[in-house]
Amino acid sequence: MDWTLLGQQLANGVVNGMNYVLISTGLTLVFGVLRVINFAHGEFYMLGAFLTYFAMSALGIGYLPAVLLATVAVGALGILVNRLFFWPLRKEHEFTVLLSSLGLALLVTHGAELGFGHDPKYLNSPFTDDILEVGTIVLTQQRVLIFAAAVLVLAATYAAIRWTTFGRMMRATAQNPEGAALTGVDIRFVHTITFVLACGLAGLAGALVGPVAMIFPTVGSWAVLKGFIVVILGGLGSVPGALVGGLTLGVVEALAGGYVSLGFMEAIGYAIIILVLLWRPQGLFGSVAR
Amino acid sequence: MTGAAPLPLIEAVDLTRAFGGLVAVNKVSLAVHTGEIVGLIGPNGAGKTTMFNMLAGSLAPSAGTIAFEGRDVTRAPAHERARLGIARTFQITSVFPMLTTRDNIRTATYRTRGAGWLASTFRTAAWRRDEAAIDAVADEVLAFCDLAAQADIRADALSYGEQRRLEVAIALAAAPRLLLLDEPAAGLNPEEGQRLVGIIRKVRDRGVTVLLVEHHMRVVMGVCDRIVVLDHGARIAEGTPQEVAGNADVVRVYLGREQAHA
Amino acid sequence: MIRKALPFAAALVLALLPLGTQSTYLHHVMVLWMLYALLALSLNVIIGYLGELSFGHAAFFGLGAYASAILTMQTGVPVWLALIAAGLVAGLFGFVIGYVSLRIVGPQFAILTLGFGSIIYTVTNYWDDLTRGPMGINNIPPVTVPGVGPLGEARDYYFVVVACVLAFAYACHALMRSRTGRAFLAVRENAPLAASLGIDVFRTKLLGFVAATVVAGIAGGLYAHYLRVITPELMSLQYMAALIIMVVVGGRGTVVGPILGALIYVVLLEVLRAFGPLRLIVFAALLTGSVIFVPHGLVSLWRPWRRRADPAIRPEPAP
Amino acid sequence: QDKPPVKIAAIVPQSGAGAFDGQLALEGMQAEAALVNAAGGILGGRKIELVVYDDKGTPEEGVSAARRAMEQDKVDMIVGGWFSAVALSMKEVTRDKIISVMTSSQHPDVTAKGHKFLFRLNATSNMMSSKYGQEICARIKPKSVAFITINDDFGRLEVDNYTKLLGACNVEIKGNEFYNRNDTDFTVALTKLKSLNPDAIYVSAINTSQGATIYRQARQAGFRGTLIASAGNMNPKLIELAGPALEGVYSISLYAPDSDNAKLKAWTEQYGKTFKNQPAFIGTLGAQAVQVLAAAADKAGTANDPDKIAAALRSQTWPTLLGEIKFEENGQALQNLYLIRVEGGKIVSIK
Amino acid sequence: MLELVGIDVRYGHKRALEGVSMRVNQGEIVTLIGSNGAGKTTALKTMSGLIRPAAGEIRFEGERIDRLPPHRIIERGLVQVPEGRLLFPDMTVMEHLDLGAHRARSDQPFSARLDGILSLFPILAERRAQKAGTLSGGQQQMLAIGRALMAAPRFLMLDEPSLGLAPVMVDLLADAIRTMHASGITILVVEQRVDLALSLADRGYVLETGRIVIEDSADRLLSDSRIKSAYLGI
Ligand SMILES: Nc1ncnc2c1ncn2[C@@H]1O[C@H](COP(=O)(O)OP(=O)(O)OP(=O)(O)O)[C@@H](O)[C@H]1O
Ligand SMILES: Nc1ncnc2c1ncn2[C@@H]1O[C@H](COP(=O)(O)OP(=O)(O)OP(=O)(O)O)[C@@H](O)[C@H]1O
Ligand SMILES: CC(C)C[C@H](N)C(=O)O
Ligand SMILES: [Mg+2]
Ligand SMILES: [Mg+2]
Repeated sequence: MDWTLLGQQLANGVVNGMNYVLISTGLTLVFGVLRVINFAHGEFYMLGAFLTYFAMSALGIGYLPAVLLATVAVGALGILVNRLFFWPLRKEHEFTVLLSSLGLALLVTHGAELGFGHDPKYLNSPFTDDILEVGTIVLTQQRVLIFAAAVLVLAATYAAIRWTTFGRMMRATAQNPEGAALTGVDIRFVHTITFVLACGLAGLAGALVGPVAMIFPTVGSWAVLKGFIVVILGGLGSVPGALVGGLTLGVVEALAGGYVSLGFMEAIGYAIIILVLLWRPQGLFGSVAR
Repeated sequence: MTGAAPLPLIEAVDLTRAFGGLVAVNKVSLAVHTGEIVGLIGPNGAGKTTMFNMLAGSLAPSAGTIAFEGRDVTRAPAHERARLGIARTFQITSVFPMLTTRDNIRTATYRTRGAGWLASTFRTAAWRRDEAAIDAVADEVLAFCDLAAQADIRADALSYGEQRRLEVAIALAAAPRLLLLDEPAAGLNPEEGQRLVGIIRKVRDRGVTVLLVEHHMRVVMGVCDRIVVLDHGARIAEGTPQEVAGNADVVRVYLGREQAHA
Repeated sequence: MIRKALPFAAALVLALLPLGTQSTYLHHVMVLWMLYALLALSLNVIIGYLGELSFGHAAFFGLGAYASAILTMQTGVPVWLALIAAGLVAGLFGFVIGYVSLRIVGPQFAILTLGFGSIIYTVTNYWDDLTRGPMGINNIPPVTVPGVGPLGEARDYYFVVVACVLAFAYACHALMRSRTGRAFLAVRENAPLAASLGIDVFRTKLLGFVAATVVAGIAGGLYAHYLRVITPELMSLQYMAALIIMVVVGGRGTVVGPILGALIYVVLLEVLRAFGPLRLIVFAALLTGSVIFVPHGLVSLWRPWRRRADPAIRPEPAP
Repeated sequence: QDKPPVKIAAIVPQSGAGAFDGQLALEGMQAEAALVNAAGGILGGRKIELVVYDDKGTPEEGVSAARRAMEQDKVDMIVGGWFSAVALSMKEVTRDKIISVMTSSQHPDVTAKGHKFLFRLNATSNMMSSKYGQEICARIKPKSVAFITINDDFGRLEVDNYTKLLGACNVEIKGNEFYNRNDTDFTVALTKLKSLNPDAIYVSAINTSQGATIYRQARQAGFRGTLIASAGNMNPKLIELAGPALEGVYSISLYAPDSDNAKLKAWTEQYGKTFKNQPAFIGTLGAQAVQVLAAAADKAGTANDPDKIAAALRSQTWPTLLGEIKFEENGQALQNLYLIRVEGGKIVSIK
Repeated sequence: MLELVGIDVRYGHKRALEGVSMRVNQGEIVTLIGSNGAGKTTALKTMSGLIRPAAGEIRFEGERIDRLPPHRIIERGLVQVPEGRLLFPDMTVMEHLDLGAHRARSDQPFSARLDGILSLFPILAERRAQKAGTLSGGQQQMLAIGRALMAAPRFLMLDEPSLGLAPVMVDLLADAIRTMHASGITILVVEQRVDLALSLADRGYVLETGRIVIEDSADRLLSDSRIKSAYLGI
């Protein structure tokens, strides 16, 4: 057994898992409130990456301020998106809402293809190419940054949902919107803020993960799928679930890719998820009663 | 009919169910004989619904056994018990929301009637006969439960009381042998409650056995042959309505001022 | 009277559609429409009747296509037999996958099917010796009708496919008027209540799921022998999304809806070519527009016209 | 000027993973068509009109597009087949019906099992690898090599070929990892390859964005050995995206940007006027397709008699922006192959 | 205090309320009687802002509220115990009570209100951490009432509050309603136990298929023969 390699692959998996965590946190929030998988989530990830890119190239600002700007901008976009695509459908069947999000996803992707061009872009973060060697393990600074940011964001989100009235309002809205309204919850406000948070988180994920590979208008579809899997694996609507689910998926994939076959990496990831769900249908952190 | 100890239609022995540390039903034995109307009453949280869920098969008991006509059904899933002839209503209203009232009732005939897909594809005579029979059942039950005017309205558009009646209608359409009713009179006014009493009696006259959970004392006292009282998961009294209404424990933990009306 | 005659008239028009044009390309589009319609109808059994979301349906389509192509090309079985086998292979997978996953409902079920679908996709992609991997299989033999010869022309093929669609559409229609169909809806609407009425929820779902996968497999076979080239991309998520669009935009849980949805999908993309690079944007905009303004599917536009009692009453939205 | 245009179908990937490469290809065709049209068109003044179709990089869509082109839009000739998988299927629908020029696809079967109206511009994988294999052994001289290849017919063939060719000159083959067309992160695979300690990693990529990511991530994973780029993948965008990771990397191509071919210069100038991308190999192939088709149609005196045009195409050597080109009987083109290298952020050809 | 003028409500093209006018004065207990499907719940939901009337006006303390969203109405002290409980199945008893209080405007501190409710329904104190979805039917009803009371209502609307409660609990509830009334809360109660409702109320309205058909004092309604036969089953 090559321990160095194992250590490196585990590190790759954990860091990659954190990407997933960052992506899926927002997705799980929206699911928590709307009971719907937002297929357009990945597009906000994509927009986060592109806005960072354009902020840097057009405004000439540095990477970190650009990340901040993009996160805020994409978050603000959440208000509009909720108003146009989700709020009007809040009483419709979940499949209808799902389709609306699918339509939104197509709209944004193809709009981006037209607006940003097909050519892949490289989001130039000062941390991407700098290698950090910890013992025998090699990581880029960017990946360490992603890890740190994810931990912070996650802790903040978790605290906000677990211990604030707003978190309670969110959960109430999710479980019984009419009951929530009669308890004085401003449902519309809850929806809006949830979207702002979710879009902002997706945007942040895009801005941070973007530099790891190339960015192009269809990167989002990849992101939403992984996010979707993590959300279900961890338990719908659960933030700690997103953490554990994301890390699990990351590590499983790294080990599967590293020791079995890269081509089967995803398939093995899926196989593990299937096993977990058959054992615990509600996901690792999901609650049984629905 | 005069056998020394006729086999009960359903018999639960030492039925127990715990949720974590809470024992919701504690060693309760209960037998209901064919043709009886038995009431199950008790304060809120006494374990009545839990008992029902175990009898109908939607909740597994922690201990104890259930026999239907002498056959052990303790582990049988809900749908199998339904096929034996156990129908139930739910305490928290439960209908098919997107189907019309009539379709709700038509669906409920599943156990006894209806031809399969192939028959309907080729519109066989059997299929036509069956569909006609189902329509007849639906009409009858609609009239019986006073829902004819709502027949073509989607169930989720019914008012609360109408939905409660629809639930009873669904259970009736299933042509059960044992009917478990969980608070059927909730949401009905006294006059409607009296009509329900009439319906339950008529159902019994057709040979259906009824086990009834209800907090409306006029309904319970008016229709039951025998009443079993639960408190904190245990049986505290049993007897005729008069006996139970006169039981001091029952008055204290359950009836309160109602005793006067009973 | 008109209500009774209308479906027959529509079926007749559908059956004779290709006679209306000489354009072989339009015939081709019509065949694609019908193939998608068959597929969408089968997915509708799961989405519309059972009320579950399956992200794996395209995989069964692909399984059918591969099974039929490989059988005809490597063992030389006649195409019609291979088509039946395609249905059986897909149905067998459907049975196994349904058996392990149908005890789970909702989004978790959707993810399970996505997982199984992806695994099938990956294996197809890598099992080079059997499937020729990502390069796909081409030169698949066409359907041959004894006495007529191979159906090379799209127009001739159309009649085969439209017959399948009409037969399956009628079967769905009949299903909904049978005890089995009522059990499907009962399970969709309220599983505990359905169980309390004697319906075996799991078996009912499994039945519907397997039936849907069998039809998807046959559709896959028909597709393979028509287009004569297949690749693992058949099983990709894009296809899946397209299918869901067809079913939901057309109107889930109806017979006409998925057929209409397939028409909209196929024809709209053709018509929108006029928009050049804006094509997909316009498409997406129309899609979202239809979802938001006609949330119950295009078939729901038809209902008021028929002046049926409006069953879909929603509580007035809170402000 | 009311002569009907000559319609050439351009079937390129416009969406999906190959969208950018499809765009480069299409731009190449458009620039050349503009040149031809500006010079008065062909066949006594008929303009070339490109009818564009999206094949999404998939065979099914390619087949549908070809059908539409032939049956509905009645184009005169077809240019397509950027990816081998698409070319292999598309040639079956166009078989014996219409002049089809396959461009960058490299799979030998495209022409080995082609048809009388089918031509292919790019060299086959076998032709490429036998030349590149020699160069690798002679110039790069790695002691050992590991591959990271795309899992498709193109990638699979590459591994087979180089395993044989490099093995023959005693390069040790340390391993191979296949990746999928939609993958975006390669760290796990590269970590594994790096741990095998090869002298060089051979990167077989067919689209720009995956290519760029692999080169960068190879360095980010701490691999310090030589990188070798597969044939046909090198373009200015890739260099821009991959940055320093690509410096000094070799590849092989029909296109040497530093060539002094006059036709190439004209095209490059035209391209620069219209498009903001840098001209790339894949675009030159598009241009070459338009160029030879225009010339052959002129020579045959017709735009829609495939027999005559095919005969014309086979009849002579054609001067093009990539130099002289000649078609074998099976439609396979024979043309110059250059060894190229990235130096100072530019692609230069090595003599 | 609350006044409805000519309220029309439609579900699709079905009219659920037609020209309903009624008023509840400060300090009163008023009851709304009607058989199933008469439109009682619809009326209460309209007052709470869950449903928008197609015509008519609703005024609360002189101000129009029929265009306000529910949370704005609750802030004014108009609180409803909904029919069918509408709890949050995955949230605990305490979380319900907390959330119920989040828009309360009251001089009474949170803990005082909480104590009041927990002593009214001791089982809720015992089950603080239990999820609402696992409570028994009657316990859920108590929680729904408790949640509404946490909002410190000045005007309380009860939609079938006795639903699913055991007789002893109904007695307690009746006492509680009287106590609340005595402490100055105005109350509108919809109740199928018409006898109980009329014994509590000062006045009553009778709703039939969407229209108010009778309005009178509770005593007179109790002795009205129409009421007796149609609603009391006597
Ligand atoms: N899933 C569960 N988890 C924990 N406790 C439960 C669960 N289900 C029921 N209980 C508890 O078990 C006890 C019995 O509940 P049950 O629903 O049987 O009461 P009930 O007699 O029907 O009361 P009611 O008249 O109020 O409907 C209650 O205290 C309830 O809180
Ligand atoms: N969402 C809806 N869509 C259509 N019709 C509805 C809807 N909700 C209620 N209705 C209809 O409006 C009428 C009034 O209903 P409402 O719920 O107000 O009655 P209610 O007086 O509260 O009856 P109950 O005593 O049974 O609760 C009923 O006929 C009902 O069928
Ligand atoms: C663009 C090229 C690199 C395509 C590749 N040669 C193929 O055959 O698929
Ligand atoms: Mg109960
Ligand atoms: Mg009501």
